[in-house]
Amino acid sequence: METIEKFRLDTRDWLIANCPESQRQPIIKDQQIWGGRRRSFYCEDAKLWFERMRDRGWTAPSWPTQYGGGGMSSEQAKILDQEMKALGCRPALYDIGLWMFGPALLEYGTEEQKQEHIPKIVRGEIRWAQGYSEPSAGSDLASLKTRAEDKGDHFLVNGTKMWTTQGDKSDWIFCLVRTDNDAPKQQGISFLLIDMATEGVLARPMELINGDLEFCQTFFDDVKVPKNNLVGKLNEGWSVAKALLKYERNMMSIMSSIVEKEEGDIVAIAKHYVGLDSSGKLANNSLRSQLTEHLMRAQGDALNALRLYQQHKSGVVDGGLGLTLKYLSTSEQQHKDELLLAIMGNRGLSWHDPIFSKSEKKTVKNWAYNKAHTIAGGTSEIQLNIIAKKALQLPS
Amino acid sequence: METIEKFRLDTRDWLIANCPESQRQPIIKDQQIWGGRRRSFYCEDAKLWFERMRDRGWTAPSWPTQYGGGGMSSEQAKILDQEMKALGCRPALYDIGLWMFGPALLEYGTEEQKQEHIPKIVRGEIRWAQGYSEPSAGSDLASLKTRAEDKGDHFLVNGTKMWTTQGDKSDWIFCLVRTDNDAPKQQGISFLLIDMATEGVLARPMELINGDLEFCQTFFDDVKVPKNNLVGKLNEGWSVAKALLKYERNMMSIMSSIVEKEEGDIVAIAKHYVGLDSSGKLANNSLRSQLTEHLMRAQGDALNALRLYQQHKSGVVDGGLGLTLKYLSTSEQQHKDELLLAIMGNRGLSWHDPIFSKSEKKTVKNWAYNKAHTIAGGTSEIQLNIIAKKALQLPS
Amino acid sequence: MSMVLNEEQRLLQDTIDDFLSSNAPIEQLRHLRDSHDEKGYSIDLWQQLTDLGIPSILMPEEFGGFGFGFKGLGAVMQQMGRNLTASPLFSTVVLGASTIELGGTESQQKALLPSISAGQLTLALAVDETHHHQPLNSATSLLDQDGQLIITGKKVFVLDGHSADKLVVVARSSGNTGDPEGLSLVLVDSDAAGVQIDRTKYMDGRNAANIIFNNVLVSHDQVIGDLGKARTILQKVLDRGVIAMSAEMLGGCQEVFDRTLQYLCDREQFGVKIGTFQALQHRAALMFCQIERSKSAVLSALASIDENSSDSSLQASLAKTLINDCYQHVSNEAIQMHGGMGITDELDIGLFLKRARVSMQILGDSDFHKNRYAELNGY
Amino acid sequence: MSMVLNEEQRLLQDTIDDFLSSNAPIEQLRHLRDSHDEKGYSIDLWQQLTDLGIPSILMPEEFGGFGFGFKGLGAVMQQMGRNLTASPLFSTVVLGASTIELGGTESQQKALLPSISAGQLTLALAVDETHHHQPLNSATSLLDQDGQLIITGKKVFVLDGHSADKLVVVARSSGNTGDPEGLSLVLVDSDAAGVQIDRTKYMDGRNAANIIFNNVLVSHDQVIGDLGKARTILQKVLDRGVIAMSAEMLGGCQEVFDRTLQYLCDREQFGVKIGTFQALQHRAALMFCQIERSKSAVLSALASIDENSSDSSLQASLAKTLINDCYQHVSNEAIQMHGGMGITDELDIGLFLKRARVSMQILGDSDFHKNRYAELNGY
Repeated sequence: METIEKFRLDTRDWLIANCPESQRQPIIKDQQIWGGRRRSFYCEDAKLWFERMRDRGWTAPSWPTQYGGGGMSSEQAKILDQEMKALGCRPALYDIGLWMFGPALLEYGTEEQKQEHIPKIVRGEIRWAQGYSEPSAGSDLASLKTRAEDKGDHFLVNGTKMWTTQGDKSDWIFCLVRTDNDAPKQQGISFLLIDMATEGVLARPMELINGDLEFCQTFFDDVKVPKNNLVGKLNEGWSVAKALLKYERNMMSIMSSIVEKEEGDIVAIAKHYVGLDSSGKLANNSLRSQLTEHLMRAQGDALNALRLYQQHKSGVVDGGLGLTLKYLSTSEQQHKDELLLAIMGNRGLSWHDPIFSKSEKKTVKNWAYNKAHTIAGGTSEIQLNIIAKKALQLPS
Repeated sequence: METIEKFRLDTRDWLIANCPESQRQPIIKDQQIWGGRRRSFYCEDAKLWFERMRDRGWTAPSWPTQYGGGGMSSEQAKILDQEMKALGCRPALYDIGLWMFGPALLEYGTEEQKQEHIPKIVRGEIRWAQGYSEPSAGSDLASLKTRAEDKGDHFLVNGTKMWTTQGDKSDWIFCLVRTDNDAPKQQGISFLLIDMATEGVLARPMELINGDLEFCQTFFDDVKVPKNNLVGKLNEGWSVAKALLKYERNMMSIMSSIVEKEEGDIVAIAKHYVGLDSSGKLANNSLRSQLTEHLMRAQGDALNALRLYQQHKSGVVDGGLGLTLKYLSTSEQQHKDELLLAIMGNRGLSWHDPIFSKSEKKTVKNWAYNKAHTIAGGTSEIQLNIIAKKALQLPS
Repeated sequence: MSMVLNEEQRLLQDTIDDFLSSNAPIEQLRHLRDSHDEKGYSIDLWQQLTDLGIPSILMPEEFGGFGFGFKGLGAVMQQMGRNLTASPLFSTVVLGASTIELGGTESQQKALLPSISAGQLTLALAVDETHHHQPLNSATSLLDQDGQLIITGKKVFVLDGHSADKLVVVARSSGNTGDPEGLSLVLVDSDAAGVQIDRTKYMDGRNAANIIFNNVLVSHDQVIGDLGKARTILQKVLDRGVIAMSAEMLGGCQEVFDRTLQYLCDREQFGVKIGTFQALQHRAALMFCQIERSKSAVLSALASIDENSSDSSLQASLAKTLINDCYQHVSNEAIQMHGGMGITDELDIGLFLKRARVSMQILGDSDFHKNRYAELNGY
Repeated sequence: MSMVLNEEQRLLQDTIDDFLSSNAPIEQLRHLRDSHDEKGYSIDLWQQLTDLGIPSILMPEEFGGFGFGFKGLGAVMQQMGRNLTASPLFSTVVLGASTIELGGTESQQKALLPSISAGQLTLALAVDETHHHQPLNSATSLLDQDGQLIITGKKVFVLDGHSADKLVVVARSSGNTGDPEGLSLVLVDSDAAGVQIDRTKYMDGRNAANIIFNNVLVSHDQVIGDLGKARTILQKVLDRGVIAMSAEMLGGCQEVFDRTLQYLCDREQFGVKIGTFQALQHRAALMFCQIERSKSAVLSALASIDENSSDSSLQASLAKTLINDCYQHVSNEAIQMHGGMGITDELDIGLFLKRARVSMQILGDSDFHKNRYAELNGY
């Protein structure tokens, strides 16, 4: 106990001494440091902070030191996280490899693969992307068609991946590819690592309905991939992918905690755009009522999440509750977005022109972007199917 | 044209001379005259009016005179209807036989069957019930199990029918029965007429959730039915039933036009129970908003019906519109009922005790009864299936 | 707010579950309804529940309470909701005893709480004067004439007011209709001179009463708390009532949902179980999501009473609104999914439908609570 | 109200359908958007539409009109909604020309209507002053100084205000904000001294402008109708606008629905067309029901203008509310049913989503129209 307390104090001292003041401000999106070959730093402080953290392996605090990690116990890593949050230190490095692929590779990779890839992730030298979805494989992921043919000394990969987050800024991609066309569809899939600098790989940004370009379509045209880039066994990539899922969920929660929340308090927004009447009520009764309904549902959702947390703590978990959370929260976010537009009227119809404030533009862009919430990560329809089957035991 | 005008004037004169004043008041449910062996008249005037109409065959104005009908052309029958409505004459006789079974028997029955049954319908001597649904055959009517075994000189009927309207007050019942267990399910069904006075028939009223007893469960226990009571060919009852459907729709519209509408104008009701504020708005803003939404949807539904009518008149009918009407109107009625309860608060929670007004009790009873609207006559789910397939051509 | 039950509360829940399903199944409600029972609840059952200590569930230990807390009460109310149990628990204990416990003098508490614990005294709270719940709109007057208090006015839809031994009357000694100040809580014997009680049967088999107070004389020691200063106590009592009723509704809602799921698994049409139809599966899943959300709100509100939280009013309005809307939706869907059988009295589904509508009105419909929630949030 | 088109109107609809799908497909809107086109519509297209006589569609025959009536216009608007066609039709003809036709003197009509018919004059209606439509809240002042009129104030979100040749300005010569009386309609040249126009690009590629009037001098013959008495004309013009916009929205809503149905028939997942999933089938059927209901309201409202019905305002509010809510719902469902592809700009679905939101605000959102409907119904 004493050593843990000492660890906490030492950590705190080091952070205070080493984290520049500018790196202790709330993070904004443009200032996130993502790794990779095209890595850049918007200022000296960010670079300094990144390098100091990297050199201790604290970009990946709980990974083994032999691969460049911090070598901490999970308790220690938690303390580092708490201390960083308490001091307001920004994360030193953002990367899908750090959150999702790295942990899976530590579990499933060969020693050779770990030695090649893990240190580069810790040191922010390689930026990773995920290659799962395809144009014709959305909810039905296992129907993917990108194929890797065994050519003796290498695989020859052909196909198209969708929704490669920042694919044009990434260096390597971990992919699900079909290696057996005749097997039942989940069984002919392998998990393959591909250097995106290889000839025949092209990542083209797709414009979203809100003008953003963060996702790419990634084309593979006769791409030669060394055979030792296979993770796990041939045709058993589906189980690697399933195992990786748990890290994906962690990542989702990290991502949502670092997302900028610019919209602010919706009650304050409503008062600003709609005004109060002489009795202190929101001047538009219908919006007042819609606002209340939203707040109540959102509060109910927050209590749902809290209850699940309490259940886990108490060890008595009832099966169904957890399954409702994604459906409820993503639907409610969309209700909220539509309500924000209604509240803002004509001021909620654009992300162009200086006539609109920064937060107005952001709100409208988010409204459009958040339409993806009920689609990505398992559509609402899939969620309802799962609830019907797993929680309600309805027949199929 | 002249003779038609003359017919109108003669008809009008006759009605004025023969319809007692008391029979020219808006009908209320308890004063409807239903025929049958247990026929009764609540007053002398009603009896007189019934007998005068019956003796001219005007209870069934367009049926052939040889079976006791009025022998009118459809144009003449329409004029009689118009004149009766103009003068406010009550219908002289209510009967499912008159509206639905009779027309079908005239089309599909043998001469012998017509001669036996039609005059008794016209004269209100026999009251008919419908025996289609069964406990396990609801939306899936063709899965009915009541069976009629061929015993040489008669059928032996066993099974249970549901939703026999006023079955305990009816004399004969037209039934769908299974006569071939091995055929595909719609093909082993026959259309059979059964005298409910036969040994082994028992009609037991089922209480509804609003306390009403209008529907019966009808049990058939080794009931012997003469073979000439079969309408149409053996195992071809499904086509008779389908043909009868069109008359059922007519009946539904007759029924809905003679139903008592006691709830009155919902705007007036809202003003009464909720009151107006100083600016003349309904004092409860949320109810005001819900009321508006209901009125708008209801007005949209009314316009839908009008548009369909105009399409039929113009000869350019677009397929889908008509399919939406039942779903929309029955759902909206239920929205309205729930809104009425919300408006009435604690006064909308009972049909007991003199503390509640007649219209309050009626409103609450209707609220409960109208839950059947989205179930009877093709559930809402079936309606949506039909729209998806017929109007939207979605694949199956 | 801890929404998880502790060991004792879980045990209580199981005990009540077993007890009610064997001693007070829905058949009992049907019997009370069809026999036009005078009280509208089974005296035997109330005595058995008393033997189990249920009326003391909220009371301090000095008055025989067990310390199960409000979450314990919530567990009991949920089971009563599942079994559609009619009993004086809500009116007598949640509303009545709470008033005395929170606002009564020591002598009032000693005089009344033990009789309640013993199942020998029933109470009813007479608050509303119109068909919509508006507690501050009380106009029933409380006049002080030379030390003698006189109540005049009319209360409507007083839950269990037809059978209660004593009434807790909200009356106004100053201020105008709508003022939060100037209200008092007064204990009046049901058979006192000038009290006229007309029973009102609801469609769910439960009962209320319209009550006229015609110059009813009461003494100062019948007043609970300070004269004209009932605001805070009344608010707390009503919040307790709202939350306890929400718990009952949650139980009813879950039960009618469970029965519907069972029906979807049993009923065949077109050669398959109707539970295989994806459209029905999704609607069932949507109901489940809504129920879970309402459940969290109800459990949190129950905990807020135990934890003496400052936002109990907010939580009460949240819980009641969510469960009102949820029970309404689920009971309608239950009827629809049961098809024709759902609208017959042979199944119990309609009983839940009717109980849903009655309980939606008790101590405030969704409009009332949404409005209050907005006001408490300052907009 | 006859909701069925006559022979001529049907022919017009078919003609416009053919014309727009070949001359103004959605590609054109993309091009205007991505090239940041100065006008925000294609001048060529407007000239071609002029050649077809579209700007004269509502005009009396003496000014080159064809007598297709408002139902004819509605048919055109629907097709424009289907093709997301940007054009001056709405601002210049439905709002602008209507104002002159309904309220202008003979000399104003002769001076202006022929140029509109010839496609040589564009107009915009400057009415709103805040981000929510509230036409009576105009505070922009119209002062009479010794026979010289002066406009001072600010208008916001003036549709097509960035490109119009002349503005029809709603200004107040008496009364306070909110008064229905005291408003005037004044024609102002866009390049008049003191007029400052700031273009506003909406997310759907269309445009509006914030406009400041800084002591703008106008003469009496620029006033349309009587000074201070614009109420009736303004109301009629706005009702026409509301109904015409509803027709455009109906077209857009039908188009995005049709595309979604097609996708349900084409897209395969889990080895079957996703249109076979009953949950999606029912949601599609629900949308169809809602669209048909909205369509009836829109068609009836269009007819009410042709039939000079006294309840056009009521019908306008009904139509706009139903189609607002319908287009919102259907465009959201369209995105959801298209899955990931729906949120990319590669498909057109998102363009309908954005057009839906912009048009929902034009001349009043659902709250505005529900409130008006209630007021017109006296509660």
